[in-house]
Amino acid sequence: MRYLPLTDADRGEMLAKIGAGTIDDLFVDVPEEARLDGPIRGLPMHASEMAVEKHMRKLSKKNLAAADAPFFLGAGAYRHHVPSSVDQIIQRGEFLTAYTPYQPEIAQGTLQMLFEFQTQVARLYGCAVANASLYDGSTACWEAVAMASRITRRDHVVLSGALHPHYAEVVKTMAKFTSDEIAGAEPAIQSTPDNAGLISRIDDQTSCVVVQYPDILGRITDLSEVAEAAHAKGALLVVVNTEPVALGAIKSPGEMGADIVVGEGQALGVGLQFGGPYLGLFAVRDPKHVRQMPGRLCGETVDAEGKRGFVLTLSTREQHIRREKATSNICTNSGLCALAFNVHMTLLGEKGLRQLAAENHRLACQAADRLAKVPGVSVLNDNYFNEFTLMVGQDAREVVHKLAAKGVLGGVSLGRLYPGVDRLSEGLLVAVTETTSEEDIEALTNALEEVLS
Amino acid sequence: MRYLPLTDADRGEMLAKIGAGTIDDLFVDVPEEARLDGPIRGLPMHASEMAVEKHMRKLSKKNLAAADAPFFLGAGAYRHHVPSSVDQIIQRGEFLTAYTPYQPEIAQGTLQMLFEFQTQVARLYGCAVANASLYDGSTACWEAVAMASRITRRDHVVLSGALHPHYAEVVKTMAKFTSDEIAGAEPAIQSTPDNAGLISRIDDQTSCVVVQYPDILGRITDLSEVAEAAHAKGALLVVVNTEPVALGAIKSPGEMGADIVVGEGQALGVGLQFGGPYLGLFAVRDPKHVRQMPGRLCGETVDAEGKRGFVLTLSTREQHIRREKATSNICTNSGLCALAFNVHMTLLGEKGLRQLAAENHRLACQAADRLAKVPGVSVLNDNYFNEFTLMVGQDAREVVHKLAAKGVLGGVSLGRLYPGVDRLSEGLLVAVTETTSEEDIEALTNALEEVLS
Amino acid sequence: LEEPLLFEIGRTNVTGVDLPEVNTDAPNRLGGLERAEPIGLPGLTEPETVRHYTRLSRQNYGIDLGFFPLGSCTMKHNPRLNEKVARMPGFADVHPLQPRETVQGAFEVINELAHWLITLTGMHGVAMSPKAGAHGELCGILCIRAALEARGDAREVVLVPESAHGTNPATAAFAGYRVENIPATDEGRVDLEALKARLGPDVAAVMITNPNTCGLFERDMKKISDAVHEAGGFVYCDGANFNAIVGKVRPGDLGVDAMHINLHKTFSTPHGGGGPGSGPVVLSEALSPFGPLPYTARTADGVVHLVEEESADAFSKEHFGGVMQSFGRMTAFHGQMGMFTRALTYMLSHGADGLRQVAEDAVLNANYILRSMEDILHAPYAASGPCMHEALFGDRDFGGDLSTLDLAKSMIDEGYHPMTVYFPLVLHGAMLVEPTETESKATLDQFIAAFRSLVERANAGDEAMKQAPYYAPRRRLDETQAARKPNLAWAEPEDD
Amino acid sequence: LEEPLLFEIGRTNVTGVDLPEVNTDAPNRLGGLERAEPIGLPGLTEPETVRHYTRLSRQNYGIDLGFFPLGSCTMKHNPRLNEKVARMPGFADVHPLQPRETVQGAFEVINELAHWLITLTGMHGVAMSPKAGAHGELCGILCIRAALEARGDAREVVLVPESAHGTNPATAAFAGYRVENIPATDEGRVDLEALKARLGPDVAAVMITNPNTCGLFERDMKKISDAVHEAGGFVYCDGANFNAIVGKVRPGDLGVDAMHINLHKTFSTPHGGGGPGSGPVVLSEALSPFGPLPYTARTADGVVHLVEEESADAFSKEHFGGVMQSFGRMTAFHGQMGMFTRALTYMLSHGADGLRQVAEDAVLNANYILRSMEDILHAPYAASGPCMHEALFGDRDFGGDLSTLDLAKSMIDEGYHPMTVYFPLVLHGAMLVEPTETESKATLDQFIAAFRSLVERANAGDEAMKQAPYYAPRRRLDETQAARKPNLAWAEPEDD
Repeated sequence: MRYLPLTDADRGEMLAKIGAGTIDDLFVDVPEEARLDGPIRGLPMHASEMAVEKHMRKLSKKNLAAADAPFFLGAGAYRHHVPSSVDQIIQRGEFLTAYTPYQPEIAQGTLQMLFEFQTQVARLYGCAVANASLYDGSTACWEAVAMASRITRRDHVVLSGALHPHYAEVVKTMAKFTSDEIAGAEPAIQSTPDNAGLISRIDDQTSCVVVQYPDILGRITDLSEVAEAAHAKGALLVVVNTEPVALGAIKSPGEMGADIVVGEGQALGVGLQFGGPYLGLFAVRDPKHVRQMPGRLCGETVDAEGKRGFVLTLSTREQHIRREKATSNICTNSGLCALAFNVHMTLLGEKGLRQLAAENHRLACQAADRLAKVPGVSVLNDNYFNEFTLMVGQDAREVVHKLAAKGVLGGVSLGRLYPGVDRLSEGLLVAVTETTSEEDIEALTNALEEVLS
Repeated sequence: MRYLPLTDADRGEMLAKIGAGTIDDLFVDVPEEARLDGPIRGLPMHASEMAVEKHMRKLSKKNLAAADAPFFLGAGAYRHHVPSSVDQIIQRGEFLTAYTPYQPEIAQGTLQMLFEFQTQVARLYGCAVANASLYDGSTACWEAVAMASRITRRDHVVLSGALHPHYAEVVKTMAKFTSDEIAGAEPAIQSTPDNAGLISRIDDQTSCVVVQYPDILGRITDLSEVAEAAHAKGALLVVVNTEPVALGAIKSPGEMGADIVVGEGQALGVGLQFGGPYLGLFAVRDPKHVRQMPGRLCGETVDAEGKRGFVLTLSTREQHIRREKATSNICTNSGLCALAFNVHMTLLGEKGLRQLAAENHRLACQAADRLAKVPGVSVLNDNYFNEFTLMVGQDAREVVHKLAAKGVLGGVSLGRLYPGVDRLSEGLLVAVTETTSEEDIEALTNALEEVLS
Repeated sequence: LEEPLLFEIGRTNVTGVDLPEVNTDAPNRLGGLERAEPIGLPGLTEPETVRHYTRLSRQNYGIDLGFFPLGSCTMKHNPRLNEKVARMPGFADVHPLQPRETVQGAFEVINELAHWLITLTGMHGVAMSPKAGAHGELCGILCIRAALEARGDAREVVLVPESAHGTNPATAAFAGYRVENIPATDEGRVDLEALKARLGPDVAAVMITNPNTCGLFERDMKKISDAVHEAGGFVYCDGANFNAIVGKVRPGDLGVDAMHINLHKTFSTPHGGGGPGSGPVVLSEALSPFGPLPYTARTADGVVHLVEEESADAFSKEHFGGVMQSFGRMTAFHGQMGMFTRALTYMLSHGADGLRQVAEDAVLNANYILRSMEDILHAPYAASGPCMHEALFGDRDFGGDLSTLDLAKSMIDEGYHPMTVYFPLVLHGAMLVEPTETESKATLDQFIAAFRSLVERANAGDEAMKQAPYYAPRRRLDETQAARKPNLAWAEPEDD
Repeated sequence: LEEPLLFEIGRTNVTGVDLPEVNTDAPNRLGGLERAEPIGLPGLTEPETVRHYTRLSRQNYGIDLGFFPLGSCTMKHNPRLNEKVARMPGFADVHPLQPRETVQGAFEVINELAHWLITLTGMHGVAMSPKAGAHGELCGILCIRAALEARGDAREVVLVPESAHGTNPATAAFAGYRVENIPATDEGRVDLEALKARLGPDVAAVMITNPNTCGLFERDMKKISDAVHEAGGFVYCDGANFNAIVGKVRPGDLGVDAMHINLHKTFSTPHGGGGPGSGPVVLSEALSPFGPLPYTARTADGVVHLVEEESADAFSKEHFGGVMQSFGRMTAFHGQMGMFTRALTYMLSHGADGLRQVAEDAVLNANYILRSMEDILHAPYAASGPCMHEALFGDRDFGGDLSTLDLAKSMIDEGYHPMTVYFPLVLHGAMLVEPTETESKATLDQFIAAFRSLVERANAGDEAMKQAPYYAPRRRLDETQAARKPNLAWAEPEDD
């Protein structure tokens, strides 16, 4: 077996040294009735690399890869071109096979990278401090809610109706088991988000208001007034972003007064991967909130010779020290995805990020204008970045399947995201990135015309 | 431009330091009439990584990859399963982007690898010493002929008719420009090689006899008698091997008395790559011939502190020292391919190599037996390793195209290798490796039946 | 070689990508929210980027470079085939919300992996979406809470052994439970009688790690389970150490109700310097109905379904007689697909026979270390029998004022990652050594020799060890300063 | 960390692949030639293999780690996109003898790259199959010889400047020519008048490197070509330094008849620790008919043909009026496809504008180094004007008994690969520094500072430099011992 270096001769010598007759003598503590007498039935035996690769390739070919079709899906996971050097770097054994950097003397590579990553995220979000990543955007959103409760010592949470429904579900699920009360709703079909309605739900019990920006329908709005209203009531504003590229074009949440900014970092470096692993981003505007943050934090220090170095720090917040009193039960971060984000962002730089955002927006505008001309179709949004909502005049779920039958991955239906909410059923979310070609836009337009006619 | 780190500001500062007004001041030595005034016409301007990748992917999709069809081609290039760790290792920047190890203090990785590689090749070939690789098997074959002429101070070369015709062509081409005289022929259609005929061509003028093993028709024969005959006349025996995996099953050329063994190493680690880059292997049985060898050699030594280390050595044979008196004009070796071979061979080890060879032979026997049952088809060979010659009773070139039209890459026609040699036109070389499945054999059998009926 | 920070070498007007220049005059639909202020994100061209990260990487230690005897962390070889498979476009370049008919292969991977996990553990169901071990623990505890609530049984306490991973109590607390400790015997195992005495109608669950963090198998596991079940509670098993028993024992046969599986430990998906992980949770029949959304299931027609909010109720009625009552969603989308493909590739490579060999070799390697060190290091549980996949030592026997930490940092100079230290908390100056099955005997022999020589140096009072490491990219780092005045993001240095 | 040899850690009964056990009783068709004796090839499992080579790699220095100021070797960044493209199954997993209809994409790559090379050089044709630069030189010289023979003109001499790469005279000799030196002027260029005086009916060709190995452009190149042509000879240009002029000057406009192009230099395919290279040769109209087989050509119907022995005569008659008279085949199959895909990817990335910028930045970087060092190092040709892509210095001015070699080895301790030393031979203690266009100004500034400080230390007679390097995986290696008693393969140590 190609991953197991012991030979039978080795095993014999080692058993002799141990003083055991057979390997089963080492399993004496397992009650005899629980011991299996041979390989578990119902599973295949070991296989060569070639055979396994063949099997997995067969499974992979049963999926339609995004590159092989005109592709317009977003809704919290965006397809961008990832420079080839990103994957090359994250596959270096020293990064790929490293452990959590608890031994900083031999983990400066990971640690310095995390320090750079934290700085990039903080700046992108307009915040003071970001952590070293969480699992994904949706769990980061829940951690933000929990953190707001700790800070405000309140337990009522106001969720914007235009928060990604999976994120809202995660918050609601978790809240069932804690004492938090959650108020949320589905989005209204209107061209701009309902900030006034949201503000009206904030009261003295509110720990935080959670708003997505751009929101689930792709809409953009100035959040300053929400921030002011929340602060006036002693509540925090949590802003969720699922498309970091947007922040190369539009104001950061921090600039508009957000207290905690969380989001999904997948768009940069990580790729689609059918939903995971992704990259939870988490930042706070005010450094005084750092000690209430969940997850790992990397900080600068010096070594015994006075050289600059980096360590995981403030771990007294964490479970391995504080156990049941920790700020979160989280242990793992999304280290390798953070590296991918960090490398991609470094390749972009501010210049490239702004160019990338501009190109996304340009193509999205072009697509929206073109699609709006399809009979029966209208664009809901006044404003958007690279994703907008089309109203297609019939059940968009069906439309999506019919487009797929024509080889076009045409978007995400609101019906899939909000099953049973009739007023949303005709909505289709369409995302456009730099990977979208003009031919793709043409293909979607034509397919949509045929499907709707 | 993503690979060019100078900004316009940098360029300005640097020109100032240099004391030049414009960049063109640095090109003053180019006669004005030869200077181009802008980008060369007829070529596109720079393009993004995404755009280039798209273009190249389009071109790649115009080729039928071997994995996507039942595949039976050999004739000097063999398709084997390369473990995924091989490619991972050769892509490490420290190997991929290293220079020729002329500074051994910072190139021990490459040098130790070459020392291991040389040892592996020498042992595989049954020789004393191997070099650090040449371009490919065919050029290595010519270098062996040239070396034999230097050693024997004779200039008549006897080529076996069953030497790969490309190899024979290379030798003949080069010999046109040197003083060597070449006697060669095409192979006879018979079940075993004609050793007696070959021996009869050796005389007192012969510098060397060149034999392929297994030969171009896949035949295997004991070369001891050829070696004895050559040595009796003071000539050297050069043995060419194009399938190193075979040497996990059959006697090495060195064991049978070969003086110089050369070959193509592509089968291990390197892959098909449409013919290049490949890996020339070169070894000598007698260590006294080392100073007549072409190409780089890596040797063991010690450093100033007495630690074991490796260096390129005996470079007084080489062009950068000896210039017009060098043993060869060769400069480059095939370093990264040698690493791939070295890693693949290490993963195999003797145990795995023998298993691999046995599996190839088992499947080849199975395929030969199955194909022999196709009406109109016979197997030429008495003996073979993983490749044999089918006689198909009609022009095999046409058969190959008809098989391709059915989606089967069925082998290499002798007509392609020996255009205009009518007696060979009905031969089809069929190679079978561990990557060939029983379904593939079935697919070829069925397609061949249809094509021939 | 020192490598500066990106912020010291990058420039905001440099980029390593080729994109059209921004046309600031172009009309836009950004609602007047253009980002006008500089963001402060420096860029590097591709050559500079590759060099920056290649140099940084060389300040790291990884499994590819050497041995990580990290107890309870299971740092084993990460096969490269797994990386290759995960990058196949059909897995890497697929959107989680693509129409079902275009992602059947992805559903099959999830379902096939689920089948392996259920079969290897002898359990009834599995929740695939948890993102990491701790997330899996949370999932398991929430299943327990949902099951209890479904029967109207509000319980308040979760019992956890002192030797548990920190995530165990943190998880229980996060799910709203009060945490109480379970006492241990002198042999390093759960005290069955004491546990029985504490059980009662307020105990929702017992969280046990088996093999435990002392590297021992809980001999009384079945009895513990029976007792907990009798008292109306559930048994959560921390599966971090499943490596030791995979293919040899099925947790389901021991009465476990829920156990998370760290795919990055037992099933070798890479640690990646701290993640991403993946923590599927296998569930007993009693808990299976309460698992989170989404889940996959193959119906009689061979089609694999992904059951989400949209279809959960209808699907439960049609295929499960309405028994499925998910407690809800724990994460967006469907879990760590990239880790599933790697883990499945690993399982298929080893097969049922190979995985059994994995456990045997892991245990053999650990006992080899235990028996090669017990004469010179305090090994409190060594007398009671073999260990499982890891060997535990304490600092009782070294001389002088040298600490476990000094020994650990000295290992760095010998070319090793330090072992796990000061965990589990139950043993003073604990050193927990887990060799895993992918280390050769030659590596272990070298390690043992180095380890013994360090212990001897410590016993001889070698003060130099207090300053170790000497031959690492950094000497010991000042963690106190880092925490006292946290500097968590780069700032331009102020002018003098 | 020292890494043992494979032969010291591997075992012949260990393997890192999973294949069926050998059934020695199975019937075979090996003709009684079974390999019975042990071969002596040790194996390692995958974890051991990955670790062995990862550790070995870390004893290497590469472009990814730092600056290689290697004159005439053009060590520039190797873009990762190129590696990705070369691995696309349509390129990597294609057999060279597949039926033409299944490899049109491969023919198109060769043809498209040929078009780029011809256009960039202003030449008439190109031979794609040479495997490396020296092989390309041989190809060019053989074309010249074939062309001369075709007109019945047997000439015997090839003129080569003293400063030429060693491959130039070796190639000419290998092709059966007598080599004579061309004198140089004090300015480091070919002495036009002396050359003219030597030309005559016995001179087959002149081999010139332009830009030359002193880093200078041969100002008289056109005049040289005209004179050679007038004397009935041909001009071979060594294209190793094409990096300096790509997109700025076309060798075809200077009268060159043949020039090889090192794809691993100008067009950035990786050096790989010594290869593989690829050396296509562009040819003038006079030489194009004589190029080697096979070649590719696109016919009017848009189809790209690969012309081999099989079809060469017919194809020449149909499409070239019978003019093509190849001198034959230089290698099996069709050349270095894997390098073609990389080079084409690089060219498409840069485009015509980017390649021009490549030359400008390469020359700018080199002059920046020249002007930053000329005050403290002997730079014999600096006064005569700018250099091209590389700057040449001599050892005349340093004090004491320290040598160029000591300076070079000391650079290792500063974190750099040494520059090219003792080449070209025309300058005593030569140091040839080529920064290439992919190094940043910051890197150059650091390098210049380090270089200056070493020169100052040398001038101050710092004897410590004689023992450098100190901070490398090895100190200076004993090359004499290696050559005197060559040990070129591992042997089991003899028992004492």
